[in-house]
Amino acid sequence: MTIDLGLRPGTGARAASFNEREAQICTVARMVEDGKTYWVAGGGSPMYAVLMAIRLYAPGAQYITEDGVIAPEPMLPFEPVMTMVSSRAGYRALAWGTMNTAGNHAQLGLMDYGILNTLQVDQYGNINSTRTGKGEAARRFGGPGGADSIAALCWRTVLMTDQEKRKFVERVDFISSPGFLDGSEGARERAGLPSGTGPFRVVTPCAMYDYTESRRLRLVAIAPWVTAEQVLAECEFTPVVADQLGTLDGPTEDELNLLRTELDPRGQNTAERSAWIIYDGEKYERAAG
Amino acid sequence: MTIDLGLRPGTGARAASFNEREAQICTVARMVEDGKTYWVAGGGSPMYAVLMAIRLYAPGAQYITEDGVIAPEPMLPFEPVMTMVSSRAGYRALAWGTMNTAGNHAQLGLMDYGILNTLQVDQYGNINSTRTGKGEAARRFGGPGGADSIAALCWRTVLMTDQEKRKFVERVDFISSPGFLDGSEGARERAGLPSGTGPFRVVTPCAMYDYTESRRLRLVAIAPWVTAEQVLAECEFTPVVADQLGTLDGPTEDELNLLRTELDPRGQNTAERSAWIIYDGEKYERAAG
Amino acid sequence: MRILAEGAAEYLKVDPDGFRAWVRDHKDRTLTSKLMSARDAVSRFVADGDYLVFDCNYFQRGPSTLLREVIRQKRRDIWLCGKFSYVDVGLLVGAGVVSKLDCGFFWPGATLDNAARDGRVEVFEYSNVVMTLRLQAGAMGLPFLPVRSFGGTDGFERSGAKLVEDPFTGRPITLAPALNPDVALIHVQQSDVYGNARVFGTGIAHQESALASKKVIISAEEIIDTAEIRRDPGRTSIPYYAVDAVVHAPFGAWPGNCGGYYGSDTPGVIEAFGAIARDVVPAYADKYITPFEDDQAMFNAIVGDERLAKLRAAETISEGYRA
Amino acid sequence: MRILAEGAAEYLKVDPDGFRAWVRDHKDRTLTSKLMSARDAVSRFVADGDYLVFDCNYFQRGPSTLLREVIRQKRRDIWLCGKFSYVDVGLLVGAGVVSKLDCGFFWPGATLDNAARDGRVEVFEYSNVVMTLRLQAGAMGLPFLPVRSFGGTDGFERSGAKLVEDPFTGRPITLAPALNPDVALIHVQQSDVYGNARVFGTGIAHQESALASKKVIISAEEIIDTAEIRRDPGRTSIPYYAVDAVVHAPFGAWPGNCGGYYGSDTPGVIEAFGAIARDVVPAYADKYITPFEDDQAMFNAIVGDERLAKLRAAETISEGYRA
Repeated sequence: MTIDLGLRPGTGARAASFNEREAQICTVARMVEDGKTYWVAGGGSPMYAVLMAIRLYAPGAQYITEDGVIAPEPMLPFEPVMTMVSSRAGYRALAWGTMNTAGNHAQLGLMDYGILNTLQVDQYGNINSTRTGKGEAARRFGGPGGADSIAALCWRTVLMTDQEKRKFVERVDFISSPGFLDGSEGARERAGLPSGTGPFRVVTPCAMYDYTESRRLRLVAIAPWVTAEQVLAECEFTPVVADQLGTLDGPTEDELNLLRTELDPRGQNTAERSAWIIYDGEKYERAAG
Repeated sequence: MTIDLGLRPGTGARAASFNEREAQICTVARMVEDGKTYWVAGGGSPMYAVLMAIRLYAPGAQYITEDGVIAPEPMLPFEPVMTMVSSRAGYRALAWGTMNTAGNHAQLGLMDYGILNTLQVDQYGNINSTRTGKGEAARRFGGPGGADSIAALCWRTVLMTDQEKRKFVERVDFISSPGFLDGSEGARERAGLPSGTGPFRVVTPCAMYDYTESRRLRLVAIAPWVTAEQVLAECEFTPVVADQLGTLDGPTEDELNLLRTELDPRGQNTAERSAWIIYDGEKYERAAG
Repeated sequence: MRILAEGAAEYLKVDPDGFRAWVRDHKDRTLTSKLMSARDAVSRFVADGDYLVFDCNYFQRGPSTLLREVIRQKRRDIWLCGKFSYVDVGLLVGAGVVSKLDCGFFWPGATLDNAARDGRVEVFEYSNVVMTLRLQAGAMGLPFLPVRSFGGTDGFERSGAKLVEDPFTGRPITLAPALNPDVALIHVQQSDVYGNARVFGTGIAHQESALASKKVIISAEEIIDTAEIRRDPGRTSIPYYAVDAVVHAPFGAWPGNCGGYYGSDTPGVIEAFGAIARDVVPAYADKYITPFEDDQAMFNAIVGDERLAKLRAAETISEGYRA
Repeated sequence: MRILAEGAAEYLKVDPDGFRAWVRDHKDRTLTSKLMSARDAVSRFVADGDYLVFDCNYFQRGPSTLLREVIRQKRRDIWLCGKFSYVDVGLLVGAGVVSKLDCGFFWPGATLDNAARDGRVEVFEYSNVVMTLRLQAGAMGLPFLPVRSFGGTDGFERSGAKLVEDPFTGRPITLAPALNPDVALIHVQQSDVYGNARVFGTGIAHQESALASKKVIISAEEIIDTAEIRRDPGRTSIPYYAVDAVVHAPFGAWPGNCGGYYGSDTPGVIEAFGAIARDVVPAYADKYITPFEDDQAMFNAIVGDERLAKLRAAETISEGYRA
């Protein structure tokens, strides 16, 4: 039985070349439900994914950011790093509030989805953005920011992260933002979090995961330029694997055109290091280098 | 030893005739401290007293009302009963908020004084505005409104009420807003109220009270047109009486002129039933009728 | 964190997760016009037995048109939030709409005396600020908020509040239960058809009431374009996704005033006072409410254009109102 | 109301009555000009050992001029509120100002890695919203606020939060301790000389920070007349009686942007990132801060009028900004 991934097909011809970050954004954009509310992490891939969806697929999706922008029509592109508390990002919003506005609206159940970048995720969907390693190898990261609230309060949380062994770990070094915690039934409720909320999907540049009924990460789809073995080799632990894996389509020309010319023309987010993929009309292949 | 009542002298010549409600407002106006903040009950005598003070005595006193008007320069006179959420009452304020604004600012300690009308007060300064009597004699009143918050949260609370036996009772029928509760030391703190707050003065049309160190109501001054006996006859219980009673001056022409021509030209508040007083240049006398 | 004391009265059940589920299933996140008549709005969104909150009051930028419609449609067994109210509580009680009342403040009179004495209305005791704080708790999706007032009063005993030992300071602190009304009636100066609403001037708890309530009816003096809302998002007081119905209601606060739009109608104000002072609300309703299909018909028949024009002219203040 | 779990970390003492007493004794209720230079404001109101909150951040309508002044005056042993921050936490840490840090979010880099590893800075773990909620509790005069997030995280263990049994629902609920900082630094678009301040666009917790803090420094792009404040009281974000100093600071958010006034200075932004990415904050300070008497001197010497004019021209959006 194939799992319904909730992915609409992309519009337009398949693109001939793109990088994996672009592919990841397009995949998330195709998941966005029309007429639903999104609390998107301020800037980067989550915001580009929602903006792409609104333009191409889900014109009635609305988003807020943690500075209390409600349903803007942003003036694109953003100035570098200026994705919140900025006049372009908040342009033609329906309302302007503050961080407590965003927190309260999500706490009330008004936010259907949260979309987040994360540094590290574990088998129960817990998120680390605080610190990794110990002693000389210790690295300090910036903390949860708005992610703790997004992951706790939105009805469904979509994570975006890279498909790398150090990012898919059995147990995160630090739970900055909650997934299913220890994975036991009712663990979130026992921690005071609202019932019915929690992790929904993880999307990497080449794979998609959902969660089993016992709240464990499950690989459900992969990009055509990778094998399941390649993906699983980039997990520190072995996640559950769906009986039948779906296939993630590559980006379309329409999507890439929008992303490259309007959303992120400076390549702030999408030009960063990630593999390039070539599509020859029949198959996808990862380019050398 | 005379108690310092904190009353400034009135400016201008003593008025030749006035009613007791007017006298009460002028007395409270003379108590207003310059440069302090007042949360005034919305409308009626407390507001007129503060407005008079700002015009004549304490130009730097500021007031808020429970709808979140901060430091207005109201357009006078008000329309009948329109003393809150009205454009004249909130005119040229420094900020507009809501009821929770007023509550929060007082809860933070930003309000030096509260001034309140009350239906009934007892020996510990507790306030009843909820109900009196039982059975067929039961009367239902409107509840505390903003008075509970004013009496709990402002540093000092000034009450305005009539000098009537049914209003000065040993124990109020219902504590709508807190005075010193049962009068025991720390009773307010044990009830969760902020420390250092509480009843400060009660001003009637012909008398003024403060509180003893053991938190009991004490008569400290009377108007020249009444005797202490007359005042005490209008208390259900016998309050503490100061060793030496001060004298409350009658209104001045300046005060009455302001009150009658600008603050309350329609006599909404000040023309109500209350005794008329005549001053012949030497002594005050209560007029017949 | 010991419970030191608690009120003994009934209070609307506190259920933040249940409210969240309602919000998930019923609050429309799409930009769909919610414009409808007062009649349709009240018919669809105010049910017998509902807990009802209205913001401001019958005289002060309150939803007077909507309140009259509730009386016109003969709603019954309403549990009413009586904070910062005026004659409205008396009008609704006198019209037989109300069976329970959370009291912050209302204008008293024979209507209330008689209803309380006869046991027709059960009254629970709070204060204005405690009620708006309860709404704030509801609007934050929380089960309660702490408050530094209310403790020690007799109202506390007849409320749903609790006095607990604060686990941070060890000192007593009052907790007020969250309030998530079934329905909120709110009058504003401007709204778009989706319910992005602007309140000018001060207010009581319009934003809290809208976010805290399951069903929200906005009445507005003016319906404005969404493009105008987007031109000045800092002016939006209530976001569309909290709102279920938008009613275009010019003079919707009559006989009260509406800042920047019109002054109050003094004869109309006095007449409403008189109705509850003398417990003759049915006669008031027979004059102003029940014979008419809607408020527009009432204005045409009883108030008249000339008087309404005078009320507009009486409002000489515009600074800070309208955009 | 049992305590089910509690964080084990140090947190700023919760003392609502103590804060009230400070407010009573120190917050000036008179309309007295508080206009002064950034140097005087920081000199008078920021002390070694203070708990310091700044709102927004070094790039996004934040008090960048005031933050530079704090570094210039070599404050030490500051306990910093690091919510919705960016490079500012790194700049202050790298300049030796900070000894403790409540983390919501900051931009990481070698400066923070090294400081954390060497134990020069002790970090307590929260989230952005939990920190703004702590400020809201402080701004409401309360000891704590409940919150539906944060429970179950490892941050909770390293915080001052508590998980208790909600006495209204019987279910677990997190309580976040109130935060009343010693000093708040807030940049706004407009203020009068008394501190009636207007923020346009979105914000983080400017109002909460101002009301919650013992000492408040406002820097403003424009000083406007109080008459203008009174013409539109709905635009006032922060009331004067919460404010201790008002600094006229054009380009006070540089190199960040300030909605309606100027865009961000990309080279200036990148340079600040670079300073903390490579742990060379002293060099950054030697270029932009320490050699100069104040920011005006720095702008004259390093940035120049032409570049500033370009930043102004780059801000083409005015709708919703300015009055």
